[in-house]
Amino acid sequence: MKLAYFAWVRERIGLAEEEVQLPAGVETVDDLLHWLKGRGANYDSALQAPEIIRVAINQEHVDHSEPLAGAKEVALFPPMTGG
Amino acid sequence: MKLAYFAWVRERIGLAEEEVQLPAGVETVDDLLHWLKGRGANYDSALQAPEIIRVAINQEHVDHSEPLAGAKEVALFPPMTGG
Amino acid sequence: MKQHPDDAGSQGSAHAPARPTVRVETGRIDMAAETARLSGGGAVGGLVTFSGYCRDEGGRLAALELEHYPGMAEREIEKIALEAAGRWPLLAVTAIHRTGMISPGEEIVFVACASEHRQAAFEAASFLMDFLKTRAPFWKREHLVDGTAGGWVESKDTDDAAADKWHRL
Amino acid sequence: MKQHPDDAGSQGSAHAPARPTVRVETGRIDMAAETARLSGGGAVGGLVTFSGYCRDEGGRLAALELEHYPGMAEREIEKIALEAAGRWPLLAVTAIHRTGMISPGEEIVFVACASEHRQAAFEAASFLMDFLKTRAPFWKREHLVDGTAGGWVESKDTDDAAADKWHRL
Repeated sequence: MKLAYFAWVRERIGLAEEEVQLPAGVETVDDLLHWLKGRGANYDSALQAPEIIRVAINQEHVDHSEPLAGAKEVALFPPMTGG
Repeated sequence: MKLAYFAWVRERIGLAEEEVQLPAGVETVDDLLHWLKGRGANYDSALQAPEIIRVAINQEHVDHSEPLAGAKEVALFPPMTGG
Repeated sequence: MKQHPDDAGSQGSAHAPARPTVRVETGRIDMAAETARLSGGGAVGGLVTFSGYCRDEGGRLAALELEHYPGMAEREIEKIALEAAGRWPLLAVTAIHRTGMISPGEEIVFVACASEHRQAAFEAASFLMDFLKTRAPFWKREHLVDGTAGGWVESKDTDDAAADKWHRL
Repeated sequence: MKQHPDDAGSQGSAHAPARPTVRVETGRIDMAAETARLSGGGAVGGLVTFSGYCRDEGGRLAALELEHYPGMAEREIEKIALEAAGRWPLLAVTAIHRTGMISPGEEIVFVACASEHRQAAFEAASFLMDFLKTRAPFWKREHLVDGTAGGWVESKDTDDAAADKWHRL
């Protein structure tokens, strides 16, 4: 599965995107955020407050309860500030 | 006193403006409208429904109850349709 | 009793009101130039413009002829623009109204409101149009494609209602 | 649960929705050309535009850098524009968002809504901006005049509130 990061999430993690293999038990967006948070100090810094992270699966906004089944690209980013 | 007419009020009366001497007893806008209405068929046609005529004294919108005292220019016109 | 746009009420903001640009003219309005002038400087965050056009009414209309009350028309628009600049924190406000013969597809009126934030600019531009429609002394008459002068356009109750709603805010 | 702009509700109007013009680009937006394209023809009675500008924040700011999520950004704006075209009888709708480095005084975003009557154009343009701010994946970071990269601009609760109000209409 491809993960894409934007704005300060990208900066803190230090990557724009990466391919990951999800371990068993990581089934929802919420599971993914908590699993990522444990992968190192950079991830922990980006995901200090997972509840504020916005997530898109296959370029569609989703809630944190959304299952990851069928996800090819999962994007993590801060609340939007365009316009 | 100068009277100025616009749009279909002007067309029906057949004048863009005129100078008038008010007879005694014509003290308010309402008095003026009813006095004018009796001056001929063209005035009667323009002022068939005096209540819908908009009036400005010295280029300020006024109600029909407004006294004419101090009026140099009184304008009569239909409801506005600009914009 | 004299009626003023002030009847619409004031929210009593403390800022110095923007000095309005108000014109009544016969020629085309250069909307790009008007817009560029308002957005200059680094203080403006949002600019809302409204342009009102002459419709062809399904091909029936050859032109609209706009009559106005010279002097009063400019003063009424200026009053409405000042009222808007008093109610909302505008950095700039422009209102231009054309007169004379106007062909379908051409602009009749242009208003623009610049502010630090978008909400004020949207509301002020909408307010300006609602009051301009009901208080500025302009009248439209139709000229038809068959060569006849059509009738004078009738005022709409919906325009009065649109202006009235600002009294209740 | 998937979230859609449709959540904002539809008033179920029967007209064929206007096909939106949506672009994300780095260069300046030619607002005069965009406006001219929308107002052509004799059906448009009113055109409302909104332009959002880079402020200088009292001289502190050298530039804003706009990052976006390519692909998703265009699709989200298109969805919002289609939603607006479904809720209001729009004859044309355009939404253009810039990315990259933007200097104070330059435009960041431009939306325009053309309709037969003004109220629909005003409401649709305001709706478009409220949803664009909260749903289109763009992020601003500041670059300061002292040469440092400032922080990422924080999202505003007032923007969420502005978008939420359309759910209640």
